[in-house]
Amino acid sequence: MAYRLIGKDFVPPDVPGKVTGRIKYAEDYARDGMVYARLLTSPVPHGRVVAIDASEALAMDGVYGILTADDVYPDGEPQSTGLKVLTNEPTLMGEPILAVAARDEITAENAIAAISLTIERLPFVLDPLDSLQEGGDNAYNGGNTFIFRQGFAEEKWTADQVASFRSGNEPTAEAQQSWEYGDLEAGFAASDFVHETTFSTAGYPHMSMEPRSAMAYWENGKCYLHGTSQSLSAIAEPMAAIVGVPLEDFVFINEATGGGFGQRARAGSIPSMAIPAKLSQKINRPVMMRVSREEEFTIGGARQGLQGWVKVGFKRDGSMAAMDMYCVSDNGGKGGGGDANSAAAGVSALYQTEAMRFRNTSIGTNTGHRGAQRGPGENQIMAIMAPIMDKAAEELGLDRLEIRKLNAAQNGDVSGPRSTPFTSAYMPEALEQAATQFDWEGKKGRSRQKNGAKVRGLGIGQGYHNAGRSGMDGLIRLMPSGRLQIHNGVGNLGTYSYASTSRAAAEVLMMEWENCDVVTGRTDRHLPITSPQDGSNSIFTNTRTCFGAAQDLLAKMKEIAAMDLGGDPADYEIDGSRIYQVADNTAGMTYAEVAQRGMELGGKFTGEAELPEELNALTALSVSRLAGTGLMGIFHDPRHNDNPPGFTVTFTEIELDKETGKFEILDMVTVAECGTVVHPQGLANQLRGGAVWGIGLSVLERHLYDPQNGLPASSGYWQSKIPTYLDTPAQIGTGWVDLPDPENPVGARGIGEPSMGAVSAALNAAISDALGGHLFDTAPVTTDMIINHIAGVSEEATPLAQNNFRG
Amino acid sequence: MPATSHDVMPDIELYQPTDEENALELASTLGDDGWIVGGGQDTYGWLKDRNKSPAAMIEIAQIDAWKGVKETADGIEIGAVTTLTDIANHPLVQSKFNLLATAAGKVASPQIRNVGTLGGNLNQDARCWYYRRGLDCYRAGGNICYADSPEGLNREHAIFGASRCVAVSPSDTAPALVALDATMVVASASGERLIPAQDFFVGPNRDIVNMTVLNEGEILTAVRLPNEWANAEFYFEKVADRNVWDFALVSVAAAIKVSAGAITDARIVCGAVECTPRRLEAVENAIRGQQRSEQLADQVAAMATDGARPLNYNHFKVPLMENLVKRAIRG
Amino acid sequence: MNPKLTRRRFIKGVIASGAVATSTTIWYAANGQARPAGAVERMIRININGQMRSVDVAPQETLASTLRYKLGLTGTKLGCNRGECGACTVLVDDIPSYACSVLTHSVKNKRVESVEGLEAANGDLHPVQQAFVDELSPQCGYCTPGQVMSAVGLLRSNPNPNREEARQGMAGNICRCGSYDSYLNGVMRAAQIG
Amino acid sequence: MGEIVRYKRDVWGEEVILGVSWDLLWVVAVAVLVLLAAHAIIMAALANKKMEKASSEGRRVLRHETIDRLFHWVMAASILVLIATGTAPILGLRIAWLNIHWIAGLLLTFVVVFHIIRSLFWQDFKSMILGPKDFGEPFDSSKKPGKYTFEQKGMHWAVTVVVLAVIVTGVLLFLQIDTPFWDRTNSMPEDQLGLMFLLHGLSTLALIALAATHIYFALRPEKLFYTRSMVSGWISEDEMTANHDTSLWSPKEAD
Repeated sequence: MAYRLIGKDFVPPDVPGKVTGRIKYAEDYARDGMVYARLLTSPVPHGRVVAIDASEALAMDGVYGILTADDVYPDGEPQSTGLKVLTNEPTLMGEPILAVAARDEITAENAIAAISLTIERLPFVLDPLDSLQEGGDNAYNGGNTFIFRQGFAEEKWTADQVASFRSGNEPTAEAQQSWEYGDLEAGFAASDFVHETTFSTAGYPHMSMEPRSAMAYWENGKCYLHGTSQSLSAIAEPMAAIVGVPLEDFVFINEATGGGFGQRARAGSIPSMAIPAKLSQKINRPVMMRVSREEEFTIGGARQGLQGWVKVGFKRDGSMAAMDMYCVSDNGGKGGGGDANSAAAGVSALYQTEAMRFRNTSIGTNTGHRGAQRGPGENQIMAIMAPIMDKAAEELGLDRLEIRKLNAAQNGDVSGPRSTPFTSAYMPEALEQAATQFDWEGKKGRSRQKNGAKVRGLGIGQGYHNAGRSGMDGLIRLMPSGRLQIHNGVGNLGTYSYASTSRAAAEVLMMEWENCDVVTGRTDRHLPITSPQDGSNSIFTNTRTCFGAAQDLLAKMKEIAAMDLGGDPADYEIDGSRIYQVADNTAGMTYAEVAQRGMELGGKFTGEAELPEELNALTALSVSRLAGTGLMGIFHDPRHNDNPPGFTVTFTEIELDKETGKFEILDMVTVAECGTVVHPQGLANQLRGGAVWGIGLSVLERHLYDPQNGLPASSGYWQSKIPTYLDTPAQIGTGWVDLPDPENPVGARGIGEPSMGAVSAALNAAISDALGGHLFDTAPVTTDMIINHIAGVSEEATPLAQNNFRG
Repeated sequence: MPATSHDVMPDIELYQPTDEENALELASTLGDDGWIVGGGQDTYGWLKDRNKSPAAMIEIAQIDAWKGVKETADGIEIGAVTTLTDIANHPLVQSKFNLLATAAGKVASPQIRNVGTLGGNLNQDARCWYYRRGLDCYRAGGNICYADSPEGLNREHAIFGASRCVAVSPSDTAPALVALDATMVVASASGERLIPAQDFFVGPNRDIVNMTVLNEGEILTAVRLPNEWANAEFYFEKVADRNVWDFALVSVAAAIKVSAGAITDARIVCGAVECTPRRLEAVENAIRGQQRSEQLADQVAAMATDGARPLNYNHFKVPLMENLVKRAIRG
Repeated sequence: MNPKLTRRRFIKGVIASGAVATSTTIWYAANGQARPAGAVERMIRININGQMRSVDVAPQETLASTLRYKLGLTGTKLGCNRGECGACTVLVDDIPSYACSVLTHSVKNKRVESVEGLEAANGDLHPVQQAFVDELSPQCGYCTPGQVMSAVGLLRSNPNPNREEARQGMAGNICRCGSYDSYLNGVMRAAQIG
Repeated sequence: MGEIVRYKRDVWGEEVILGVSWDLLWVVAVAVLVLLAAHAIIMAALANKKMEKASSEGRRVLRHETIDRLFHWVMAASILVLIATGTAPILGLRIAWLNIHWIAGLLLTFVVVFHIIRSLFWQDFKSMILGPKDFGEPFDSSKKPGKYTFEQKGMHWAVTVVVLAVIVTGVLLFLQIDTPFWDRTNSMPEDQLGLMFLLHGLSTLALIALAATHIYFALRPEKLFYTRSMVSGWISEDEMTANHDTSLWSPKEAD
């Protein structure tokens, strides 16, 4: 289908502000009388605050007040996992205990230093298996695991069970969570190649560039909070609840967010923003709380680390007949994360496994709080699976591309525990296109070619993530000026989907983009509930809502035109910001005229009556506040069918230096299969950015906690090894299949997350290839591991385990 | 302090002397209360964290006499506050002592090289994360090492010369200067002394809280490179996790004189394996007089790690160091 | 081992260190010595984006603090405040430097340029800025001002870099979104325009 | 001047003992110097009233066997080396002291163990026992000691206690460093470690004081014959009868 806007590049409205530094992040705001807050955080990985003596600090010149957990939770802290605003029961080192406000940051830090904190130290644990073992310590006060709707519980294995798992065997204990489909035993019986191994992947921090700084002030009983998030609107109601203010008295301001990557999608994962709000309320001054990089690390969360056992069987023809997977997931100090389940479902989707069993037990540790991070689960497991696929191909005498094509998801395929069909799937096409773009046929002969100390490795990776939230709302207004105001609360992380999905509305109304405004940035601009920009959801979900709202508006326009100019609404067509009769295009009205007429008519045309049922609370509030200000298109998105996937394929060639353990990425091509392309430049950015993230997961990024005392060791950019310009290719090839998906009105699906998984998979496969097919069964594979492998050195202790064991 | 993340520069006095006498006088008067700042790239983190608390900074970067590269009778002299970028790009350094130019160009990141000075790079403190976190370890004047224990995170630590403290020399330029047989010019209010580069750095067995032999009130003002090693065949390589910012896991700097294919003299030095740059005299002796070849490199590489004592997580440094020495000899 | 710990005593040490300037003064007085002369004056004039600005700067203040909090130039971002990310990159006499790791007093006799100083008087974007728009180089945008300044600095010293030179020159800037490739496209385009 | 104990923060910020305050080194040095100087002055003032010095000529009796003299001097040397190497870094001397220190410490430990065994089974242990009646000795010029004077016994037992304390704490600290015999584990809790350092430091200070006092008296003219006996083994019969009660100590003749 030929679109005017969909699939075309454009300049998103916030880009000039980004290159000039004019766009404002939370920390860039200032307010008269503003004071500065700093945090006192837990000095222990697990403890209980016994006493706080702040008298000396409060007596200091320029100190305005203190906020403690007792102020935030007068009736006691909630007894559950999850980050708290402030706490007296820290379960991770660096958890905020109190905040002090002062005239400047130095004074605030001096005041923090003058506070006497008495804290009872409790036993801590850093490895889920240590906690799982009988007699092991528990990370939480009520146990070592938290079961939804039941509360804290204790999960223990015998010492033999833990030891057996540690030495590489299938865990024998009953899992907390499991699902299964197909006949697993028959699958393995029918397999000609079976591979069984334990594996581990690192959890590591999000490390968004913008720390979660926030500024708040109160005016006329209303709380204005400048913060950072992946969503303006979805976050508003829960954030208002955390601050303790009615939704209608809460304004959230967030023009731009300096990175989220899954960790800022929900209010519950950024409750620290409530600290300046509460403190401001208490001391009656605007409060800026700048969060340091180290604090961003400790409260900013991390990907879940997985440690597991997997057994995969392949038939002679290469098809994956059976897969059995058992994970022990690290829930960190504050719970959170469902990575293992997504990992298993991802394998099912990507490799079309005929029979599958998944088991998982989630255990807390006193390490960073866990939550979604770009392709949670899928991206870790693909890095483990890709070298195994290559091993299977080698054992069965198949081409590495062929074995992947054979197992690839296509239209009509299903996946996961409930055999959910895909809305559409074109993985074979993606593989083919990427192979052509990369020149697999021409290059595959270079695999394991030596040149002095250097050796070539080639890798093919595949990525998958499913995305497709429903139940969100669309809200647009045609103004008397003829301009279209598209209200979008998606959050502005830099994917530009807030703008590119808004273009679906302009597309429906056949409007010039120059005549459209995206209304976003603060909730008092009256936003509908839209999907947060997370889980690769925004493209699929928000094009549906924008499209739906535009259709509602179009229907209203036709109704008005028919009312004024005669005939039936169906007799009218639009173009050039005009609505006119199909039969006689001189009989028509400009958009400005229709909008003016709509405003005269009022009622349902201007959002004053006949609103769609089931509108979300915030949308309803926004509509009520906007009522009468323009011709309004309103839409509530019903549930869609099936599972909209995002698929990616990456081919890469590396040259690994066997003397230094370092390698260079010579070529990298990523192709996306994400339905119709909405915004090519944005998509290319997602593929490139995903590649950088994939490289981080595959070989660099880490999460270090000192086993002796629970201190976090990777709390900055340096120690957490965020990839740089020189660790990533100077050029990354991109491409896309561009076939429409039937469940989306413009045919589009999301892609942000799988763009990473394919790269981590391809890179791990390429390293394995360069090393003659060696399987590390872990991610990341770091320089020292490669050197040790080549030199035949084994470390006395387990290699650095990123607070996970490595089997 | 481990508990709370400090992040702003605390109140500290600043002196910006513009002439040598004034700087040396300040250094002498302030003694331990003064902190000599070149480019400050290793300083401000300490201060922001409040893990080191001098009363005053003495910024010497504006002293022209200690800046720049000049030719001398028997080599070149580089002022200690010359930036690493200026050294990496300087034609004289590039043409005669390219080893140093290469090493300087591998430090941290472009912006750090733009501001960071040679003196700062040589005098920078250990990068052991326990120490940087502000823990009271041996190096901080305490009585324990957190890194060298069965569970300690010591992947980046020493395989040689540990004495209680297992931190390594983080500098990229230091091994190059030792390989070039440089002389350090150290000034104080009471005069000047010259120290061979090799003796400038000090291990924990002799001084556990300082990484150089500089005394209170002394300032490294210049480095002299003798023509003796000008235009020798040079080899520098640094292996780090990331190719920007990161400190070496192991680095090698070698100056080798070759005549008709035979090695007439050599100085080979490794970084990040010991608290000081580690000169490999046994290897140098073994290759002197030999034909420079792959076989020779393979024969002598194991000597480089003779006596290495790896910790739990840094066994990889042994083969890595041998490989780098091999490459240096192979050329 | 006593499970209760009090931070009282070492905290005293911290306060002492926090108020260290004062205590030194007292020390010198008590020892009958003159405090060394030559400590910096707080009021300085500094050339920012071509304008001489008078500003009260504490001795230990970083350039990033002065720009953001004293002069309201919030385009310079603090990503780590440790010289580990590059978001605060500014030009000092055309040389890219981390504003978080440079003292304001160290640059008072130099030209400081931040991202706010790049646009032409008529509002036209600088070629680097325009190229970054055209290539959609930024994603979240938080590192962008730093990337812009590094690119401007690079192109001033090397107006026609090849892609590898551009990559080396930009290397001191982290982009967590991973937009490196797009920024390099921008730098190469700007070099053509420039 | 400061406190006796230095504190530090452990990893969690809890205050724990770091060790002794080395300011005390100066306190001890000054105190010992003042006391000994005072003693020297008083002795000089009383010099003319003093009785004549016994002659070193004539028959010689054996006071210390060769093996014991050897023990004494090995112990003395190791203690001096230990004090020198232990205080060098405190005084700011940059030497590689630790290996010498623990080797000397091991030597000291061995000879002390040797001496304990020998003294228990082969020597006249009774001669060194400090009983209540010994305390009257300094105040009653008619009372003469057996083999060892009250002062010598006092010094011996003071040194015994202090050296044993130094050795026990030293050995525990020895376990905290890498040696050719083992790799350290760094497993001692930080507060206990600090306590060991404190006790090692305090006993070191005491040992310095005792060693200085001991050397001072060994060099005093009226005691020099004891020192000679520690070198050559004998004292003269005159010296014996002038200073000792031969009913309590009847040594055999020297060779």
